[in-house]
Amino acid sequence: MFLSLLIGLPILSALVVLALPEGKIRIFSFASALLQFLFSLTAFFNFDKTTSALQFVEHHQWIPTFGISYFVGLDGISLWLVILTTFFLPVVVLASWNSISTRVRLFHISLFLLQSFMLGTFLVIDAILFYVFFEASLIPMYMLIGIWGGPRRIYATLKFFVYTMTGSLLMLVSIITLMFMTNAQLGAMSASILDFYKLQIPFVANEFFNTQTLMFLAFSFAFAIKVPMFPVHTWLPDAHVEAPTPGSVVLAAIMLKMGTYGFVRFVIPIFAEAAHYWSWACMLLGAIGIVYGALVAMVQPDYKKLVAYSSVSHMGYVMFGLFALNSYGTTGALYQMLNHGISTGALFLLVGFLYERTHSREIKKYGGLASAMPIYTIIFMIVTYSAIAVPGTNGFIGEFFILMGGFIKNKTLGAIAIFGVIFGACYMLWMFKNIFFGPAGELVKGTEEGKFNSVLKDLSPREMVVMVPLVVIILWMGIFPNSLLKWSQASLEHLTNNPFNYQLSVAGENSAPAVASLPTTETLEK
Amino acid sequence: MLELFPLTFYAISAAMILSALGVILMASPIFSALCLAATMTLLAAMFFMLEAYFVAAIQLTVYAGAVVVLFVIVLMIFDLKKEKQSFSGNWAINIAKIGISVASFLILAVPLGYVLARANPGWLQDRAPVSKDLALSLFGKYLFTFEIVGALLLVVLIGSVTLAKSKGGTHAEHHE
Amino acid sequence: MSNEIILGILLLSPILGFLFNGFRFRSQNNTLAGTVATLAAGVSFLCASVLFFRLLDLPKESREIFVSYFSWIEIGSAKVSASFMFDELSAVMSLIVTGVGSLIHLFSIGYMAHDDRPSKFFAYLNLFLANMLLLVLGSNLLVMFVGWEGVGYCSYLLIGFWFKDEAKAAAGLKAFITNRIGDAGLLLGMFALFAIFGTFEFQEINARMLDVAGIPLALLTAGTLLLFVGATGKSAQLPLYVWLPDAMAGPTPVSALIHAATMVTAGVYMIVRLNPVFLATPATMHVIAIIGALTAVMAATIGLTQWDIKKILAYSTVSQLGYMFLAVGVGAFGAAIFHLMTHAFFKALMFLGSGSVIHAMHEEQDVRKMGGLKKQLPITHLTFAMGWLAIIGTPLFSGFFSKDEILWMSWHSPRGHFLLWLAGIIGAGFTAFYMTRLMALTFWGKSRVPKETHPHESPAVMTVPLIVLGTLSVIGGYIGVPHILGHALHIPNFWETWFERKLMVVPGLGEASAFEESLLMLISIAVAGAAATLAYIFYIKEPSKPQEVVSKIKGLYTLVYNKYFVDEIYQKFVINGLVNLSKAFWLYMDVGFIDKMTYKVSDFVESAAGGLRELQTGNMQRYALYIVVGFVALVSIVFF
Amino acid sequence: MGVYIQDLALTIPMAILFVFSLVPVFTKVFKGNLEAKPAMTFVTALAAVAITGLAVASRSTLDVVFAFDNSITYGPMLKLATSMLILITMMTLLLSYKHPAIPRSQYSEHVFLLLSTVIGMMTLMYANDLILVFVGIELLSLPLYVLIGIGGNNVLPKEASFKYFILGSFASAFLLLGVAFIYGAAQTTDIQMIVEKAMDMDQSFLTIGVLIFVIGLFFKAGLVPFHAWMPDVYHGSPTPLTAFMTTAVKLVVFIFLLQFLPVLKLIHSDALLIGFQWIAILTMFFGNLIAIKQTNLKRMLIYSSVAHAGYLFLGIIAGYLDLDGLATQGILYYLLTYIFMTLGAFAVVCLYEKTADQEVTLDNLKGLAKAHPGTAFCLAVFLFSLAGVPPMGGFVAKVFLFSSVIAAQQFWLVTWAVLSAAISVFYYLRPIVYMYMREQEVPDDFHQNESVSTLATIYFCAIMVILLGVMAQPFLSKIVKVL
Amino acid sequence: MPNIMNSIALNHFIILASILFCIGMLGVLIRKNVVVMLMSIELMLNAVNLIFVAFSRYYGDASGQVIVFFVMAIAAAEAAIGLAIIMAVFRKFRGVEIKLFENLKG
Repeated sequence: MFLSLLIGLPILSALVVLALPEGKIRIFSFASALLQFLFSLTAFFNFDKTTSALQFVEHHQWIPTFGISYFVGLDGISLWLVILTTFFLPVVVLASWNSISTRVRLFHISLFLLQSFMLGTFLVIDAILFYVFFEASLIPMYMLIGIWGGPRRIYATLKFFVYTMTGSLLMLVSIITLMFMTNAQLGAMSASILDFYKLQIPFVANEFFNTQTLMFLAFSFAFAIKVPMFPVHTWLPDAHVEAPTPGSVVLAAIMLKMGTYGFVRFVIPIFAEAAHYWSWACMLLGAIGIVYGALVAMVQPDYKKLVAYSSVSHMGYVMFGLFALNSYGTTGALYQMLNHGISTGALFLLVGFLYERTHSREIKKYGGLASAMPIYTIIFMIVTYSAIAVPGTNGFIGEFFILMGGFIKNKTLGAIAIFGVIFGACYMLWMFKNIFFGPAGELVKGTEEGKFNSVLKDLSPREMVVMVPLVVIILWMGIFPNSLLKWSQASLEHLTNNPFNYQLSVAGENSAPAVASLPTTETLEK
Repeated sequence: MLELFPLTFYAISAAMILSALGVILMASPIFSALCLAATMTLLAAMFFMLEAYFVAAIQLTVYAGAVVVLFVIVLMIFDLKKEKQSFSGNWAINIAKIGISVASFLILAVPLGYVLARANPGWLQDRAPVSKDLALSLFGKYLFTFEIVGALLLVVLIGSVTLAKSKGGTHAEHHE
Repeated sequence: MSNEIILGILLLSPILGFLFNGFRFRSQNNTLAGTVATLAAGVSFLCASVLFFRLLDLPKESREIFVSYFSWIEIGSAKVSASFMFDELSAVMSLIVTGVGSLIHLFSIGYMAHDDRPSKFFAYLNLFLANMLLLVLGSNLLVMFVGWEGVGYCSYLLIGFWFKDEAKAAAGLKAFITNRIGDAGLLLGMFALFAIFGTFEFQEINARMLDVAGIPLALLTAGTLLLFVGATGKSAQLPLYVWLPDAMAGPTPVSALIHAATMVTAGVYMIVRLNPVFLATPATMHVIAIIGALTAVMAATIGLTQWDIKKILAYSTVSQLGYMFLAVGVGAFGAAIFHLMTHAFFKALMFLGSGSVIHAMHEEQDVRKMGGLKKQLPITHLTFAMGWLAIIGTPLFSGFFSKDEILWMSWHSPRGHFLLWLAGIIGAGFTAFYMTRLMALTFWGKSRVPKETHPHESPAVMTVPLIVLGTLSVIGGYIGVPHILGHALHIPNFWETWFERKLMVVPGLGEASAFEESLLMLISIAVAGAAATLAYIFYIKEPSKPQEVVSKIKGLYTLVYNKYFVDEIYQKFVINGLVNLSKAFWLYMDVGFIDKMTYKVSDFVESAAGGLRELQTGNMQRYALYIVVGFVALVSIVFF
Repeated sequence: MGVYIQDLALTIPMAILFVFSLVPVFTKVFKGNLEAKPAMTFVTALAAVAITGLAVASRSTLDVVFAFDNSITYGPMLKLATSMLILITMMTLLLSYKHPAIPRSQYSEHVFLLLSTVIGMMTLMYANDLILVFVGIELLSLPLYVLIGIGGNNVLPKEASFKYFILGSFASAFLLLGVAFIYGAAQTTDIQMIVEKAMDMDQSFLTIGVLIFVIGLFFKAGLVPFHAWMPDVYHGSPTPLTAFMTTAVKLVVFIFLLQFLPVLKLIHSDALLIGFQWIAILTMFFGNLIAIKQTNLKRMLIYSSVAHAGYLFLGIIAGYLDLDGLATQGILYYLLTYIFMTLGAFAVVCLYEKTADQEVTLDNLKGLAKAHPGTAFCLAVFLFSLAGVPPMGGFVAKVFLFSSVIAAQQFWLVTWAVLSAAISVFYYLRPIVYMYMREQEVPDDFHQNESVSTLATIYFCAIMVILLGVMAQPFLSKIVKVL
Repeated sequence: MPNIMNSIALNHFIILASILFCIGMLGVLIRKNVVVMLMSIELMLNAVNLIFVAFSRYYGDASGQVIVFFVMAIAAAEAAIGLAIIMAVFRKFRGVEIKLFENLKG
């Protein structure tokens, strides 16, 4: 029941919000979100970190005719993503306290629904249901951007929706094809990923048009858009710039992870041969994403857009690490997913706080903010350090191992990707310098003279409550990464140690996999 | 008699094609209607030749009689003058339309003509169905269809009346 | 107390100081902040000393204190602990860091007395100290890297301490990013080492190098070269030295601590730490030696022409760091560390001295507006002079011993070369010249001080560190007296025995010839003396002479005065190039191509929709035509 | 041969419907051409449909049976289809009651004609005889021509009616020509018999007959290029009728196509497959592309229904490739979902038509989410479902339908299908943008008419669409059972 | 009466019917006057009738003629409804030219 409750509680909260009087919505939402977060933390009490098997499994038939079931489970890979998701809900509710003033009810309902769908995406083991959650999460996000967004929100939101939806349609076709393959190979139709892992999917190296490669591409395309990987990243800056702060935060912190999670959960284990064969291409795109995102971020005049492009760069790291296909890269990538969630989430929050005060996103207009808002500056600094992977912050652990894994896998690409370290520092610190340092800029001066209708007050207690946990987490994750990694270790090692015969079992069920040891390496040799 | 058949057939065919062309080419709708009557009458003759006497009779009464008369009446209500231009569209489109019609004729006739020329002669029956067979079929095998057609006629009856009484028209007239 | 606890205090004390001052960063109580920070640094120094003496007590074979606090990261076979190693090398380094550091903290209390954010300054200073300790004490590459980057961002913060000045903030940015370029190389080097050795632990790597069989030398060479790239960034070598002169924008104690005594020597430390690895890759060693020699000479030439007191010292630092790398490159690791130490003493001293001068001159840094300060600032002058004597290699002063060792080794070592020695000698000559010039312009001669400025000697908090460092600059060299002198005077070379176990010797190093050594020593003394005399003549006796010389070699002078236009070249070709490239990426790739493709697709869809819509004319005969066309098409497809 | 009582029993629902449908008209006649209270007529009609539904439901059907000398057939699948048809009729009645475009003075005739159409549809579905197909289609169409013609004062319904009539007759001439050829080839018009006698028939003669015959059906289904009438006619019709036609006509045509599959399969031709693929692809793209350009919500939905016919046709192709079970299952589920989402969407249009000739444009939807959150939400549900976004029913339906195509190894076809679905997202989102994201611009003159029945239909459809998405299995089991 | 089929092959009838059908079709496609279009449709139906009757004779099977019977009934019904619609339309549009009916498009 635990996981179902995790998915169900937000929906329940949404229903309650529907009935509450306008004035009590925020309080209730915050309380509910906080409770959900605490509730999700109880996973740690029962989670067995020694096994790679799925835990807290619930398996109910949904559409048995097609072998589609409500099948949820938690393992070391999804555990932290789930916690990340539940963690951000109270943060976002709190952060939106003042900034969202219209249609509060609809806003919170959207948030809760989004929460539920995102959790579903991370928790379900059934491919069709995964697709359901994966796509359904677009709707509330679409609303969040479209209703509470900036002036070009409709353009951005359409781009976002159409891009991501288009990308995933071919994945649906592939999923259905896989389901028929289970029918042919395992004797019964099933949409469970566990059964997909058992499949023998024909693969021919050196040939483009073969079943596995095509399906690999279909899946990869869907997830690559979500990640977003170069060159299908252009929806992201637009969406981020136009999205309201809570939308940006959730989009960056969690939704993008759905793409990379898809790679870990689906692409790499199911299409192992193709993933290994094409890993160079994915790594190359990842590396290009890293460098390209950083370079483009460097010349952005709009700080939110800059942060958005930094997302492209950071998610490039994740892709780069994942397709290194060794334990360093994979673990680093998982860690980087969390890092990116925390630090980019924090960046968007900070950027949002600033925007609320000044209503301007032009870097040029700032300058000398450090003396006006010192605490804000300090927090921004720490988050910046996290974003540029200074050791001692979480970013370092992720980036270091990603780059190491990548370098070990492919020296040339590793050398390309390393430029991200340099350019990353360039754009972040360049922005930092121009906003906070130097003589007081147009906005700071103007505010001091009372020219603009804005108040450059330092962070309010509410905002401090939002930011301090994030800062603590940034430092904690940088200094004690093992405290997080040990929970995922078994799962990740299982993933990297069994590249061609990855199987996942369900905790408590000691039944051997139905098709135990398929001679998978033979297909490679063919 | 045997050699009369082809002669009659071709004569009637030619006349039918001509009168059919008349339907669509005559500038005045009234003449079109008359050509239609002629075609139908000729068709009745053709039915007659095919020993479908009952159908031929109905063809004469229902089609050549009632339906055409209906058309003529409607045309007279409209009181249409001879149209300056009987055909719609520009000549290019009309050429295309004629072309496509010829093409449809070809794709209908060519394979069929070829196929039926070598149709199984064993199938050819000497005995033509007579009215009794017709009646047996109509009230046997086609009973349900017959009922539905009956219902359809009722529906058409009520439908026509409804249309005629439809307020929309009078309303508009009132305005004008 | 156990070693763990002492080492823990050693590391944590500055962090606590940082937290104390950091959380009350708004406070303007300079004395409190300074005292706490200095105490924190002092406690660290105390702990380092205690550990040092404990180390002395240990038998020579196992002279090493290894402490592992917790397992930091475990991924696959990469198991990294937060572990620290207090051995011969890190003992020396941590003593320098905490010792000089404490003195500079003390000095800062006086120097920052009038600043409005002293707490913040001391917090940063303590944080820097903590990171520097991580750097020198870490037992593996990763912990070292934490410190490595940590000192980088502290340096960034301190350079840009007066952030309201655009140029100062920009200097910080420049420092950080230049360092990052080096760090990227360092990272790759670490990856390469990990790929070879499967570990980040210094001990294990060095132990593994005892037998080079089975080690891919090509990758190792690449790895060491990349590590050296990291060192060039941090230690301001060609071609990444550009940040250091700009870094003088920070408060002067910072320049003394970070940009002279400690942080910039991290590259030297790292290479010495991994000396067995570097020794196994002669190609890298050659590169290091050449880069070091070139840097030494080039920076010295620039130093000849500068007018800003701190800039002169900065180029001097770059040059001296070049010497250290020259030493490392020829395999004289001991000499490198020796020079590192003496340099820390005298350069910190000179920076602090310059700080005292600047303080006295009310933030004036141009030496042309000084002169004759000897009278007003007697203590500063005296101590500064000690540093001057040390750096130009006056015999029996500390710099003499260390520099001579380097020059000797660059001649004598099998990895050395005549040209390297020559470069060293030329550099030494330049050094003597510009340092004497600095002395002459600042302290001697006639006063050019503007009337409204009334220089006065600094308070005791500032002069005491000067005196201590001055003393060290004088005597610091005696722990490593050269062989010929040592033999003659029966002074044991402590330095060599201390490092015997740690530092490998260049294979094929021959017996030293006493004659050769003393000859070379004499040459270097002669050159330095001549250069110093020349400078004295130029700037005291005949102040018009420099002008004449300059007018004779105008082109060359302009080139050197403008620092060989390196900054401009970087700006034009690297930075502008990158910015333009990025803009091109953004405007032509993202907006102009990818987005445009998307729009092209959507436009195509729209126009296709529009075109198809035209088919719905509303004319029912047209619709009937479609039916017929469809009929003809369908039947034709099937039949033909 | 002969007529048995069992045969008559099969037709009881039709008879009930026919008799009941006559009641209001006859009442009117007996009252001296005085229109009864619409409420009375409405209740009578609802009762008629309900009783018919009961009659259908009460008859347990386990096997496929034939009656009237193989004229008609009936079986579990048809029972399900009939139930769906009755549901549509019920909802149409709810929509048309009080709708301004439905003439109050001729409401009894309206009801009669509507129910006659339903009888025609049932005839079409049950038909096992090709001539009955023709008759059924005529009985389906003729009342519709009239129904459209009497809706509203505007010129548009007249024009729509007339266009429908001309083109419909034109197409049924084709259909009849096909029947004639099939008759010529098979000497019978009985579908069963045709399949049985397939061996000794002339293949090409049969082929051309079947092709021409299905063109007539494609016309009704609105497949490109036989679709062109559809947007105009449906646009001009009163919206409740549009809702009825887009759902019911598609339903019966596709059900009949399923029944007709055995005959289609007699033609073993790759070329035919290619032709069908082209039709499917063209239909999907045509519908989805033109819909992008629409600013009138109703017309946009009509084009979307064209596209959906294309999706449904994919199922027919899968069936043609011998995957009858999966195809039937997919088509039935798709139809079931399609009915609710399309009808629901049109119901929302109905709700905002205050006068007979009012057009609901996208601009009119501005700020709807604030004014009428419930309706706006329902419309959003319908549109998301039509776009195939989970967790709505439209998504699950697409999964089922595409499965059959994938099982038939038609990967490229399904790729085109999803591509066109991607295009469709673009326009389905637009009304939502208008409702939720554009500021309200005083739609004072634009508020919903107070039709409780329409509102009820909307909510019912929305609930069903969501249910079909999240609780698919009960429905699917029902469908699997009838295969 | 002797069997006509013995002297005139079946395909002659079919081709004749095809010609008539296509002429009717052409009429629908090109005529401006909607009443004539309606007549053309009647022509098409009649052509089909000819096919039915021909086959009916050929096979000696009554169903062909029964079908013709139905078709005639329906054609008449269609004509009736069609003319009623045309009347209604005429009242509204004041004309029966095809060009008038292009309000609905796009």
